[in-house]
Amino acid sequence: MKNRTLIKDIIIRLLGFVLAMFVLSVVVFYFARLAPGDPLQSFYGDATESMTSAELHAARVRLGLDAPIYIQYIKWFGNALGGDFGLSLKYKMPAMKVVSPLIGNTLILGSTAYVLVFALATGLAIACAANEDSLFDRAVCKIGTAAYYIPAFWLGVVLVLIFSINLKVLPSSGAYDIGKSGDVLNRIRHMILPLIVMILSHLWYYAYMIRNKLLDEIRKDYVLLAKSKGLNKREIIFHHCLRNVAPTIISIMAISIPHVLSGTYIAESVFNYPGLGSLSVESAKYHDYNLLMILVLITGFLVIFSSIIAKTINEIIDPRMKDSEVSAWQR
Amino acid sequence: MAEINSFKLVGTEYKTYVPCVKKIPFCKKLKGKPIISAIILAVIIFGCVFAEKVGNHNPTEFYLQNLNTAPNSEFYFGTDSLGRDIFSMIWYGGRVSIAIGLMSMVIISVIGITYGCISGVSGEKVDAIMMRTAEIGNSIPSILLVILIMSVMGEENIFKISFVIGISGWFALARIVRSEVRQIRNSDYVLSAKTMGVGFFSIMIFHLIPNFVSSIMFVIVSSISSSIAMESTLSFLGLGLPVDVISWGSMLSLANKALLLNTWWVIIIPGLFLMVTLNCITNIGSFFRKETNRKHSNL
Amino acid sequence: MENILEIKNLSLSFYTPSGEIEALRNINLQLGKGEILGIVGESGCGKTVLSKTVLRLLPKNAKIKNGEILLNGKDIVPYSESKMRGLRGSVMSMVFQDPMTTLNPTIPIGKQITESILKHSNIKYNEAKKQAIEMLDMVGIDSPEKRFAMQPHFFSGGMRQRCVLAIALASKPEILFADEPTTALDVTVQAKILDILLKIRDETRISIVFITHDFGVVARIADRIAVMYAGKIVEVGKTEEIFYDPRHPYTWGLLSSLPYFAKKGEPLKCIPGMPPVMMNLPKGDVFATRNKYALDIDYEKEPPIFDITDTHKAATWLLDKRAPKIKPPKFFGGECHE
Amino acid sequence: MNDILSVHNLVQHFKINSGLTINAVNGISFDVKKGEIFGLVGESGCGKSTVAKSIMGLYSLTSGEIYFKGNMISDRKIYRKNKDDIHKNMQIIFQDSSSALNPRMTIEKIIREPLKANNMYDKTKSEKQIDELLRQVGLDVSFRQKYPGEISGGQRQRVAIARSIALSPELIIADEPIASLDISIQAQIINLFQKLQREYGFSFIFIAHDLSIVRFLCNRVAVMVKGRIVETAPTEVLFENPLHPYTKSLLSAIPVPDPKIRNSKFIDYNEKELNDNGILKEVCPQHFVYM
Amino acid sequence: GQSTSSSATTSAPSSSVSSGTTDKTLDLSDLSNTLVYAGESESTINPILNTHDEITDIIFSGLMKYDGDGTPICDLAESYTYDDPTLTYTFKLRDGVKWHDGTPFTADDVVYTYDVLFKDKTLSASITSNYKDIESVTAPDEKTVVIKLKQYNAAMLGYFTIGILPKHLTEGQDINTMPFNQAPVGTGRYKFVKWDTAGGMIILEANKDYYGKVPNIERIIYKTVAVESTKATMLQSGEADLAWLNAKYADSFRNNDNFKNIDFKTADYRGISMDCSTDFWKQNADSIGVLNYAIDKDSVVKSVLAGRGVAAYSPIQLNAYGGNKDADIYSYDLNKFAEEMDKLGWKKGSDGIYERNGQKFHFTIQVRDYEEERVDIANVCASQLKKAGVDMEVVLVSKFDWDAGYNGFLSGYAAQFDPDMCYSNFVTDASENLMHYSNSKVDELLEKARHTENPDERKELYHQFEKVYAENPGIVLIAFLDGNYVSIKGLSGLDTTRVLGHHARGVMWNIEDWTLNR
Ligand SMILES: Nc1ncnc2c1ncn2[C@@H]1O[C@H](COP(=O)(O)OP(=O)(O)OP(=O)(O)O)[C@@H](O)[C@H]1O
Ligand SMILES: Nc1ncnc2c1ncn2[C@@H]1O[C@H](COP(=O)(O)OP(=O)(O)OP(=O)(O)O)[C@@H](O)[C@H]1O
Ligand SMILES: [Mg+2]
Ligand SMILES: [Mg+2]
Repeated sequence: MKNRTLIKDIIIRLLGFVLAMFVLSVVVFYFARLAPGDPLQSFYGDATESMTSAELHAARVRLGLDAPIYIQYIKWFGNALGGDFGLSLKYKMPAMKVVSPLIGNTLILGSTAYVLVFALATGLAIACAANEDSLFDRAVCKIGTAAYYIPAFWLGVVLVLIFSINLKVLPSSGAYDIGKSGDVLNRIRHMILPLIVMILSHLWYYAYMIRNKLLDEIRKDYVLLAKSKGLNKREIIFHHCLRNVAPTIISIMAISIPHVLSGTYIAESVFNYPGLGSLSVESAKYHDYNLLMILVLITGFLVIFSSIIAKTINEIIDPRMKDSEVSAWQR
Repeated sequence: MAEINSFKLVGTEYKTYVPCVKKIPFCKKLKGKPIISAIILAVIIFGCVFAEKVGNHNPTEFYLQNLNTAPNSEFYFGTDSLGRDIFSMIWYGGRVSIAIGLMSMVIISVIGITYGCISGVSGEKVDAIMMRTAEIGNSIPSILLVILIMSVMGEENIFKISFVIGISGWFALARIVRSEVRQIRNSDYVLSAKTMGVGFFSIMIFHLIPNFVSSIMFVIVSSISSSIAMESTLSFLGLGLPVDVISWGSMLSLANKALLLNTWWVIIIPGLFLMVTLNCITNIGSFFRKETNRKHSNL
Repeated sequence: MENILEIKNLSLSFYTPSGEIEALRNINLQLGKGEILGIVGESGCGKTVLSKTVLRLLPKNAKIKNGEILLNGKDIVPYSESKMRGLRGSVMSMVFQDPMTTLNPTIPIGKQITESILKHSNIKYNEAKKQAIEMLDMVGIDSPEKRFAMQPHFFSGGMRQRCVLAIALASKPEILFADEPTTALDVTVQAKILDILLKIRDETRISIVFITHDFGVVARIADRIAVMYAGKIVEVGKTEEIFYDPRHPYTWGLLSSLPYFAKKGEPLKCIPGMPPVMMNLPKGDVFATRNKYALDIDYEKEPPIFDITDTHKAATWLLDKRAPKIKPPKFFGGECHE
Repeated sequence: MNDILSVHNLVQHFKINSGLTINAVNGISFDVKKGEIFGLVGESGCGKSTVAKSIMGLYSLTSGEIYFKGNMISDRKIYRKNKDDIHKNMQIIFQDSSSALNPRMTIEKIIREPLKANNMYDKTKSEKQIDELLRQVGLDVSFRQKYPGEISGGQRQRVAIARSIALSPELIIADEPIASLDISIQAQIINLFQKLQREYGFSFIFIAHDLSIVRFLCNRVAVMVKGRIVETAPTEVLFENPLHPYTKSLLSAIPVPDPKIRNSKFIDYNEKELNDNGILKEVCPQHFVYM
Repeated sequence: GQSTSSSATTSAPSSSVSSGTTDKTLDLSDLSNTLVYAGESESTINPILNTHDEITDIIFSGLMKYDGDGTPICDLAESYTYDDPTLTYTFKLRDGVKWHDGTPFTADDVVYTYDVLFKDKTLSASITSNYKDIESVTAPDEKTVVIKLKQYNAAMLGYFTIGILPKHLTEGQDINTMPFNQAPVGTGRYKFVKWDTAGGMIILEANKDYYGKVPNIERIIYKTVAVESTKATMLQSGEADLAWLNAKYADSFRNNDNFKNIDFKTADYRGISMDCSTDFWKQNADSIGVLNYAIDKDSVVKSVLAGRGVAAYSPIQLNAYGGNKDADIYSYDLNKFAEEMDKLGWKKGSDGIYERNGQKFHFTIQVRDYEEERVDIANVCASQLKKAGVDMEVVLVSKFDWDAGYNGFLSGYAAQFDPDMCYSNFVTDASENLMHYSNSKVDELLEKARHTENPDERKELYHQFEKVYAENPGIVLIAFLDGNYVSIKGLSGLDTTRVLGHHARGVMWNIEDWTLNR
């Protein structure tokens, strides 16, 4: 019985997931095409500037850009089901092929930043919450906010100036040195500056959120009960409070993926780090539809999927989440 | 007081008791309030509003005889590589940036709160659909979303940029509002308002919003900051305002170029202004947050 | 009877931005071993603060201004936080006012109990679990093995309050502070919990400070009663003394407002007005403005504590020799002396 | 027809998810006469508040009928048709005074709201009326500008009462209005209720778990267990001659403020004894017991 | 003749990559003779899609190539003859030329490539229009190619420099989307080894079997960089050895001992091109030229270009055939401007902007945002014009939008080789005449110059063109940019005699002579 509902739940969620991805694809597909501007520019580059309208029309027909959008979508959808996501207009090769070598780079950078941001944020939040209003807490709050508002791109350039140009200790660009694609240490060296930028520009946002959540939590009555049992601060925070904010942290983590990815994009363009970021910005700017679709679907997938996972984990941690209360507003 | 009278039965309210309320000194009242932030912010806003009076040069003028001059008595903050006066630009740019921040904030608040309230009071299904929709919107990285919307909107101006930033930034707020509304929608005062026949929008305005506004205050105030920051990022990516509109964002992207040219004033000054302003706004925002949570820690 | 806990001249204030709140004023109290002391008083009179002070669970803005808290003869006021931690749970524990919020919602009940056991003894987890299940059984939760792994969410209010009780008792403390443990519950559950407390007291000789504002409840459970008003103990005595021979006008007021003593069709008697906010207190007796029997001096000077018997004390000028003789209200058909 | 409200076979189930439905109210029926104080007692969670809220139209009913002044307001259409009448003439007072008043509205705004919502607001007249209402519940005019957080629980409860009588409703449902208050304040509120009922002839449904007050205040009492009414009778009859074992248990649980009676036995009632398909039988005139 | 590997400089330990593109054996441990070039981002490497790209130029070779002066000389062709009466070029191809994959190069490849240029409908006209004068391309034998023209075209020889594609690898495929574009095989000095997208680089290696001089530098790593300033930081942090920078960035390297500044002249000019088909210019075409008086071009050069460039007066000013001083008829003179405007009937309105026939002198130009210098030039010009009373509105776009009705755009063109390169810009309805400029005199002169054989006559015609155009321009020419390359100290051999093209392309024209000494 219990198992059946569990399976049912999972199936419903998966269906919801598929539906969400579908809607996302429709929305982006339409949206991208609504934008004025000529996708052929990506394809022909500057040459479009001198193409006659007949030429342009012929090119459009060839690339299937002349059909009504819904026909284009149906076609795209059919092909996508078969794993063919179409041609990147700018790179003139299958969009999948453009993306696949870069996915690794972005995922490595993004996920490292993601993990570090949340690990550090949680640590910092705990340290601050445990010593609320102490000198440490206040100092961290001030420094944190200040750091958070340093524009990422600006910080990136300053770091390059210091570490790459003046001290010459860290590389300023790229994902790895020439011929060192397999060298982990080398990759790490290249990631240090982008990571610093990403961490600094996200850390405090989340640390502060978690800190406040923790502060709310340590004001709850059960903390007193725990204290009256004779537990010490550390035990209370780690065994009680943290557990209760975990669902919040997990939800925050789930919805923060696009935020962190945005950060990755900026870091990538500052550090000329080959990845999906610059590709995305480019594809949106230059109407490289199929490439854009794939990129949005990738992030959409990550976000929607992780929010489903987060929800499931949270229900295990905190069964209250599952009960939906009936609203008196239904009438 | 004579002892003799002391033991007379006099009963209640014999003497109206006036509590001796101690006057709290003015400086103590201000304690904990972000005064410094407020003052700095006021100065900056004042400067921006009266940019024409404050600035001593035309911010759009290229003083081609004064390229890259360090701060001096004529150009207080120096000039950039095209001879523009940083001091004047700061005030004009601040005006644009702050306007963008405020307008985006208004858009974010209006959409986020309304959407969140509706989703919050709706039943299971509508709520789920509304939240999924927001989630889908949110799953596109904001920069991408802004680029997309912007390319649909065409030519940029301050209003459009604010609109775009606002339109792509309300998801988080809607989520928070929704969960706040869910917490209070079945509270007795809302229910009794309903039973007395108060309409939905009245309930939203008089009952729902005032009761969660303090908990979203921080989000709202910091949305000003993040909108300003977003505009500067867009400028950096070359997607910002038209070139002749100066904003702190566009000045920062100048700074980016100036790094290689060793003109520190072009680099430091706009960044400093931006950071100080954002920090002040945030300080004030977190003050509101703290206000709502006066309880003491149990630890 | 030896006193396990003795509070002497205890005063405590909260320092808030708007001023000093004198939450406790010159409290003197003894608690004997195996005794149940009821503390009654209106909301906000400082009952919770008193028990939290003993356990030192107050927020940072609370300061003990003077006084001693003698636990087994030793003053614990100067104790450090870590020393206090050693006492909490093992020597003293507390049941908090609101059962709905005092349990950690995400941790299974069993774990919350064993945590307390494991903290204060070095037994194995399995042993602790066994004890915890016994505890749950003792406070009257059926099928405790099954309930052991459930989260508080699945429990009703009454059950939760029992779980809190189980947690408080699990580490076998010598003193239990029960802060309105039944106020939020309905009468049947309340009756059950009172029975459990009495049973435990009889079995373990634990001392209990039972806080409530319900005279019916103290009548049932307490050996002695202390009546609090505005941070002060205004009357203390054996249960019988308080019920059959109350001396303080405040006690009279409380008793007379009970519907039990009311006649149908007549309005209930009540104490007029509201309890004061304990900031900027007036001089004299704080209760004076609500006191039908207030004397002139009440508005000028705080009454001292008068001993009526060895065990019965009250702080009212009415007990002074110079005071006019007053006919106190009657509660138990003429049984009221004097 | 002197029933202001009658409830027939009210059933209210809450579907939590596919696996779990909470049967909060399982088919109860009762009538409230004009000018009567009808008591509803029962342990926590037996569905008292749900009944109150269902009557107020805050839930959509699972089944059953509710008649207010002869109109079947459980039907949506009829409810809508009589919406204004219902909003005006049926009011609810909640248990927790701190949550029943919007903490961000001043007292006067709170009391003004029902007037405004029902288009009965008239600047000069209504402002006077607000003063009058405050006076009636024993608060003075200085309270108008205060916020609920600045006044005590008893005062808040009075404000809630003032709000609910602002429209001079015919029926007030008081859902445990005194459970969260001190004894001394309890007495003040009870007196207020009595006075209002006497002076204005409101009908009350008074929900409580404290039987001593019910006995003092109510004309008729119904005892609820697990979403069912198990016994209903005029107050004195019920207290003198409780028939249902649960009622007996309840009565025995009333704490008596007399140390001498402290050892009286509390009768534990096992809810499992309640059979699912009994009916209310009239054992004596007006005295119904569930069997 | 055949050249064997004779790299004189470093005795580089021969890396095991010899032929083919098997990147598994790629050994990049020794980088001492590897040049790292910071370039722009690339999507395809194909001489037909990317005419005159640095990489395509060195991987592929054409029948002809340009020498340092920009005159076409033989490359894949060993020799050629031109038969005037029959308008026929006959190319004798080199012997023993091999594609990088080892397959021999034949005349078939040439015929195939030119066939693609004529026949492939997917190619844009800007590429194919240069070859419109060709009637047929045939290969009588393996080593001979015969190209017959419809009419004489002086620039034709230059157009034969287009790189030749290998027929055996590309035939029958869609030229735009074939995988070959990302793994090209050519006959040029360097061969393609690997496109490392994840590392953001393209790896090329010297072609040891090259028929000409085998380059000294063994390997070139072309890094794809999107942001201009990044190229500068890469140089500074030692991640790149050579890069083209804008004038200001390049200036920051000038006094640094570790770097060399190599400043080329380029034929690349920036100007404000007016779209003459828009209503505003239709009505006010007479008022384009006067704008030149209101723009202080020298100070633009000084400020925006840090002095690295020259003020422009003619589109072919730096071409061997151009540079007629008589065409320099405008000078910066606001009084003169006011006078001329007055003559044209413009009157200043109350807001200080000129008006004529109820119309304000207000027009919009679109500027692509990815090139900092363009944006700056547009802004400075706009502000100067504003002071003079002309309202030029600058709109930043990420790509040009021809349908949005802008009155003009900030353009950049270069005619670095044959002056005929400007034909398509200025002749009425020519393929790259985006400003819809039409001037019968200009049409006539350019048409005539194109078909004139005698260089002196041609020069005269172009000088006339310059003058005629200056009097009635469609572009307000601003400046010619310098090509500012910066390299590490150890790189030598770059030859600045060549005038570079648009975006300073063509720096690698003599790459085989470069040496790297770290
Ligand atoms: N943290 C605090 N800061 C400031 N004042 C406080 C604090 N905690 C309690 N007080 C004040 O101390 C007084 C006593 O509070 P306490 O909670 O002990 O009352 P109580 O007798 O337990 O009332 P109740 O029956 O409502 O629980 C109140 O006036 C309250 O305002
Ligand atoms: N909106 C709701 N959704 C789901 N279950 C509900 C809802 N409201 C009430 N219930 C459930 O219905 C049952 C009856 O609740 P109700 O609040 O009516 O009890 P009550 O008799 O008023 O209790 P109390 O004395 O504690 O107020 C409870 O088990 C409760 O959990
Ligand atoms: Mg308390
Ligand atoms: Mg209830």
